[in-house]
Amino acid sequence: MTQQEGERTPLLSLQAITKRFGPLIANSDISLDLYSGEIIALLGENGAGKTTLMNILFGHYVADEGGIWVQSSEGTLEALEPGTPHAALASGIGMVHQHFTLAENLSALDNILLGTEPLLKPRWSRKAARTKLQALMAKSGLEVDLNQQVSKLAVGERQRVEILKALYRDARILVLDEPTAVLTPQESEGLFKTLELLAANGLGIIFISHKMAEVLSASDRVLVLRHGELVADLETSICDRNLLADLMVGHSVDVPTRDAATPGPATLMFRGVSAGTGREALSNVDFSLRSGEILGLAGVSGNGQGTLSKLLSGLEQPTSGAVELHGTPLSRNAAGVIKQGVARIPEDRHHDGIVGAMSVADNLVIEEIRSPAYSRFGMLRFGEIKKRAVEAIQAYDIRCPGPSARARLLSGGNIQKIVLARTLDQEPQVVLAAQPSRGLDVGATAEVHRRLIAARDRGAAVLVISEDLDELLRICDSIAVIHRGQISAPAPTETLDKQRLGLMMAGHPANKELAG
Amino acid sequence: QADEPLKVAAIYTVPVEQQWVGRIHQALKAAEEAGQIEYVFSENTANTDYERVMREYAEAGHQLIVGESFAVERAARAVAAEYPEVAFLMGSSFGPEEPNFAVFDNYIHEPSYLSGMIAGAMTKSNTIGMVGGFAIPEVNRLMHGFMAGAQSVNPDVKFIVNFINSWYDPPKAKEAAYAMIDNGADILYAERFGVSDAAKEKGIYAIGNVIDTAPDYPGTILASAIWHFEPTAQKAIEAVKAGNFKADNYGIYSYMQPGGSTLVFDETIIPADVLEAVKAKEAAIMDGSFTVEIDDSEPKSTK
Amino acid sequence: MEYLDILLNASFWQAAIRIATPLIFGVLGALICERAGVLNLGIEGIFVVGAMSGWMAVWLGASLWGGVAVAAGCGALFGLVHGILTVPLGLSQHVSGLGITMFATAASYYTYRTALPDVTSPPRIEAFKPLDIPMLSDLPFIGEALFSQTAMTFLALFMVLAVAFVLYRTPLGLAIRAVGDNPAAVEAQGLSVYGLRIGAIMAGSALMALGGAFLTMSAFDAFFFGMINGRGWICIALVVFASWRPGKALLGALLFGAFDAFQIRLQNEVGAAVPSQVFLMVPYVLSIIALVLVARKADYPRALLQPYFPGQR
Amino acid sequence: MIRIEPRQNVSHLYAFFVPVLAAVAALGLAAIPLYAAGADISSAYVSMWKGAFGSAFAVSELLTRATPLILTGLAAAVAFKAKLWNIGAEGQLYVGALAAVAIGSGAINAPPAIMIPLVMLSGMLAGGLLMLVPTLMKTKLGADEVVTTLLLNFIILLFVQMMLEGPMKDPMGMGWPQSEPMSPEATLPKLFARMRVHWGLIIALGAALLLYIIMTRSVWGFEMRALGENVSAARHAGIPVTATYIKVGLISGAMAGLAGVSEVAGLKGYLTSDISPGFGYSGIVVAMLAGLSPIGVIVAAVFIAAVFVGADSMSRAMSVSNYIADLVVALSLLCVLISSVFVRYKIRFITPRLPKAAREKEI
Ligand SMILES: Nc1ncnc2c1ncn2[C@@H]1O[C@H](COP(=O)(O)OP(=O)(O)OP(=O)(O)O)[C@@H](O)[C@H]1O
Ligand SMILES: Nc1ncnc2c1ncn2[C@@H]1O[C@H](COP(=O)(O)OP(=O)(O)OP(=O)(O)O)[C@@H](O)[C@H]1O
Ligand SMILES: [Mg+2]
Ligand SMILES: [Mg+2]
Repeated sequence: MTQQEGERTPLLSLQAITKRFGPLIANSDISLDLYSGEIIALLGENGAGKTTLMNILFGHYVADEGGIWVQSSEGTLEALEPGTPHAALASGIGMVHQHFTLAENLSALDNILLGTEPLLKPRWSRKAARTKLQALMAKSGLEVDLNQQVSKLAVGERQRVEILKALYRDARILVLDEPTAVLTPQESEGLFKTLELLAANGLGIIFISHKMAEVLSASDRVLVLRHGELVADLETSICDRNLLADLMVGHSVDVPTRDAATPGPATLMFRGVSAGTGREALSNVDFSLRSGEILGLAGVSGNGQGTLSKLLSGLEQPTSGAVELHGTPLSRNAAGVIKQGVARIPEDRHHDGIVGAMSVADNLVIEEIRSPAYSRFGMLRFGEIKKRAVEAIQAYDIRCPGPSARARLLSGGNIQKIVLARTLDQEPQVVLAAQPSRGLDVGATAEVHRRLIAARDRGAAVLVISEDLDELLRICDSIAVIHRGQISAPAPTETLDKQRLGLMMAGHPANKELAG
Repeated sequence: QADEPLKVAAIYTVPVEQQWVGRIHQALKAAEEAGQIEYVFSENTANTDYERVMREYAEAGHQLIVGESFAVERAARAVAAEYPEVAFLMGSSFGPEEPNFAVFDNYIHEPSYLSGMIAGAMTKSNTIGMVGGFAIPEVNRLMHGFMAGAQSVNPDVKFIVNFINSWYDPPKAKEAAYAMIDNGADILYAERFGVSDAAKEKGIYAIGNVIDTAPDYPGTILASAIWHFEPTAQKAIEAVKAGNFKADNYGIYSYMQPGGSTLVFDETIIPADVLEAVKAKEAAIMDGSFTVEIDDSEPKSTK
Repeated sequence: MEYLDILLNASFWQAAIRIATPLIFGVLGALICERAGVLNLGIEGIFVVGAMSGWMAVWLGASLWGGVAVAAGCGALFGLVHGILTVPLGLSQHVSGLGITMFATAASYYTYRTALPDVTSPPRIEAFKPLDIPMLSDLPFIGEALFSQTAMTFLALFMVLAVAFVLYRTPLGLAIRAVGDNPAAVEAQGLSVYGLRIGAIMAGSALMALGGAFLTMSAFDAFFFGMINGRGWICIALVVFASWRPGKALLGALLFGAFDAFQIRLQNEVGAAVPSQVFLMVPYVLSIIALVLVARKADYPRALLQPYFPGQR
Repeated sequence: MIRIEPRQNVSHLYAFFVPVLAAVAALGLAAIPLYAAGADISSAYVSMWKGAFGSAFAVSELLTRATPLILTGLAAAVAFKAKLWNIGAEGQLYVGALAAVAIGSGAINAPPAIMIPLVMLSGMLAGGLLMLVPTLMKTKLGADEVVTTLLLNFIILLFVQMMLEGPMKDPMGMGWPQSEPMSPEATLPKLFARMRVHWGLIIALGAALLLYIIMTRSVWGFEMRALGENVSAARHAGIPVTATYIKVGLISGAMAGLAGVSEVAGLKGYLTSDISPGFGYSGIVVAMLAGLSPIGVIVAAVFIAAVFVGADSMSRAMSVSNYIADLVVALSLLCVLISSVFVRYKIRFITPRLPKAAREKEI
């Protein structure tokens, strides 16, 4: 291979990649070069093909057309054997997957060391590995308890383990697929500092994100995918929010606006509620939710939000104290809570929100399946169920092949729309929305926000639990902070800003005046 | 035609390794080798399938069908009634049924009684262990015969009885035997494979049953009550060939007198006086002056 | 004898260990498969294969250890079939396992009967003899209980250590544990999910086959139809009881062996008063109770029963 | 490298012929053991066909054998749909049979119109209640049901033997451990004279139809499916988890119990401890071959029964060991199982090729 004068050799070069899933073209003729020291942001709507492209790079998928070249240690480009993560790893590609690829029963250390030694090696000294990792952690600021079992780690810590996995193998090319989707603002900031440091040391980095702010601040170059095609390759310095949104969606996205609230009486009351165990425990919590108001609950995940959601979902009971809805105790099971008019949007929509193997229509009626609207004498009314599904698909613009499509096949945003449609259409009095826009693209996020505001305007009391402070500041009327099982008094959104909330989330008292 | 071989089919609910079935199989094999019959068989036939197999053999033109109808009594009789031209000779605890359903069973309680006399006389600990498969009449019968024989010469003898609930689990039978030895038994009644092995290993005596295993355990097997199906088979084959097969009870051909069962013993181990008593009793059985009582109830430990 | 006397008797423990030996092989085998994420209900049939093929090899003239190797090899072969069906093809592990049990059992029986059409008294081989280890075998109690076993029992005990060592101390073991927990994690680290799983199933099945071989080459010296008698299924139960740990697997197998040995002795003691079936139930009932008490919070391999298709959502 | 990819649209013709081809391939494979035993291969196949379909008698026999398989297949299909791994149909079959003889062998006297439903109900109740134990142990104590149902099979079989040797022993049974016979009023009539196939078949077909309707058209079925596919989403959506598991367990156990009733009241007439040659375990195989569809269970049960009855009959015609029947059934099962992969997925063998040096042009 000849190298032309004056041109740097890229670290990585994808050439004319095309990938089809049946009739769907997930990637169409995509080429990109990544240079040493460069940070590229990959942008696109849900389902645009970002993860697919990175999976091809890492060898999980095999491209139908095109090829990948990686710079070898001699500085020349060499073809990468397709379809094997092993080859990708060997040529210095490290990947942080969109969905964690960690073995939860194993310790963090074991997860990092997995596959780094020849399998048949009889003796294995892990001391050297530990030392190397300690040094890596110190250098990158990615601290984790190496001996802890992964199932006991918080999501942020798991994310760090994922990155350490790549760094431990001395990756020269680092791919991160939505690494900040589950991180707090502080953690995200730390991560990008680390990435800059790594880039300065010569790594080439590609990261995927739906968050404009971090794309604009952390990347050198932005690539935008739309329906599998690469529609833009721009220097970040010439980009702005609107431009990128336009490029991604193909038209401009209007961000929903929130009028001033007209809060009604307190609907939902927590009176001295304690529940849960361990770090997720709530202790003696008092707070109330008023109708016609969106209350945001900010906090680093693992501070009791999970228990709070479970309480409101009827999946857990308080060990002391009481939760009351309009003065009557909240039901102690999910079905009862639904009947009382509580709409719940679960944090993990794949795990708790939908039954993936069932149809879109089934998932739309699952909470009401026993109501006479959808069943009579114990038998399902298929006509009614289908009618309901067609309506909801229309009203919420759920993109799917049809009411009988399996829910699993839908994109995250569309899955979220199923959950919204089935819960919000029952005119709930209370709406619990946990991380409602996590992993969603700008368009889908705007849609979710619009629906929540509409619910408020209808008079519902809305509780939004989120780690995304931009989201909270945009749609909430007031915001409280949860920390170590305690909930602060809510303050009007207008009086708050990101920094202040960030500090409160880290445990600093709210009233402490901030300098600068 | 008398010299044309008779077409005989046998249906067994267990594999032919099961001692009981093995004796039938051997006798029919011998008849086949002697050119008397053509012999086919199905082994390990599930109860559910038994009736079908009977019909298939009957339809296929077999003239004599041998089997065990113990657990499929009703069905077997119904099939037989539908094929009156076919002779059925079935192991059964019930009576024969006109016109073509003859029955037999292995009545070896007599030699069992004699082997019991030997064991009773030779036990030093006065404890005899008995390991059985399942507590079914044919097993119970010979155990009771054995126990009666032992008690007739040694009223102090105690028995430990253990059923392992399987026909084919020699390792388990062996474990049961070991446990009996731990418990003081110095002679074991080997109703199942595995027991004699434990006896041999621990250097004590065993009593054999149905088949002669003495060559496999030289010096261990004191005596065995052997069943011979040959007289039963011969009678039935002759009757069918002669065209006068009737719904008889062939059980008597398993008795000692017609040679359906015998006692074999190792005279190098057994004291002469004991042998003498046994031989006298044998003679009494043969001439009909002594009858061994038949008891089909489940034997229990007496220790 | 009082009940306590039974327990204090060295020969009781000797019996317990002997009864436990095939279970130790089987439960270790099942444990390896399940650690890699695959339930192997073929175990009952693979026991039969091991029992038949090992015995047959020796009967045809191989040495005892040659027979052990043949048994392990045949077990691994059936493991390979189960592996191909459940791993790359991703078929139901329950059905494939039951299918393997049917297939392996029928193939063994058919082979045996076709090779030995006319046996009524199964041929015997010269089986493994209890070892007589100088000094050790003469120790009081322990000598009789432990050091008078056959070589295969020691092989089983050694296997417990070996499996524990491999699982917890080597990169291979780490990979096996990981692939049963989250195959995607294994693939993301450049290892072959198929290779690891199929390899683990083959190794596990080879161990199961040794459990069968013990019955025909050590506990007894001939092959019988039906002689496995549910021992394989017991191992499936014991794995859960053992919370997928080799040490506890040994404990579980020994406990079951002890229940069984105790049951036999109890039947001898009070046999006349109680139906024999009650004693035979004891090990099973106690296993269920033990399961409820011990294994409630077991950290099971999370990917157990779940097929993995690379590149599919 | 093997890649398995879902097929986009599978034609019905293809979905039908692939398993058929697989069954044919399995029979082809059976030639190996037949050859090893020295049998004439072509006449073996002829007699296999005749044994299964060659006469009204053969068909009646295969339906007789299919009857309990349909019921135990349904037991597994219902439970597995909800991911309640009931491996205990064998034990449930036996308690069902035990209950049937307890009620139907003279304890109660009534006309058949009362006796038959009564016997069926008692068998279903016994099977259902037996399955309730592991179900509750799963939901309340977290005990793995694969293990508990498996172990219960051993316990129940011993219990049945105990009853047959003790309180339920037929005093007229000459000491054999068997129950008293079912009274004529409690006996399921035969469908045709001189044939074994009996009303149990109609009951099994009815049960399959009923379960098909329940599983696909009722709220219960909806809830069971949801539970099976995603417990936590089902719970979150307000589906009563414990109650639904209990329903599933009861129905599943009841189906297996009914298989026991059908065998004693329709076929055998009394109970022994060996009425089932593993119907409970075969039911799992039937259910999975059927893709857990109640209607498919009928087809799968008939298929398995036909292969067994045909091969068993062939073994007699060809004088080869009758263990060949189990071998052919196992081979067929494995082949049809493998074929199901080819129906649902494309299997692509990819040889990873390094990308062509297309790049050189560009630089
Ligand atoms: N294994 C697969 N089989 C079938 N379709 C797939 C597969 N993987 C991805 N797709 C489809 O390809 C398209 C691109 O998916 P991809 O996961 O790459 O999107 P993405 O850009 O990463 O979206 P997101 O922002 O939601 O992560 C989607 O329509 C998706 O449904
Ligand atoms: N993820 C899971 N996978 C498999 N089984 C599960 C899972 N989650 C729960 N189960 C089973 O379901 C049982 C019932 O769960 P749980 O008691 O939490 O349900 P519930 O919603 O409280 O039920 P109910 O509506 O009856 O109160 C659990 O004990 C467990 O055996
Ligand atoms: Mg993605
Ligand atoms: Mg509950």
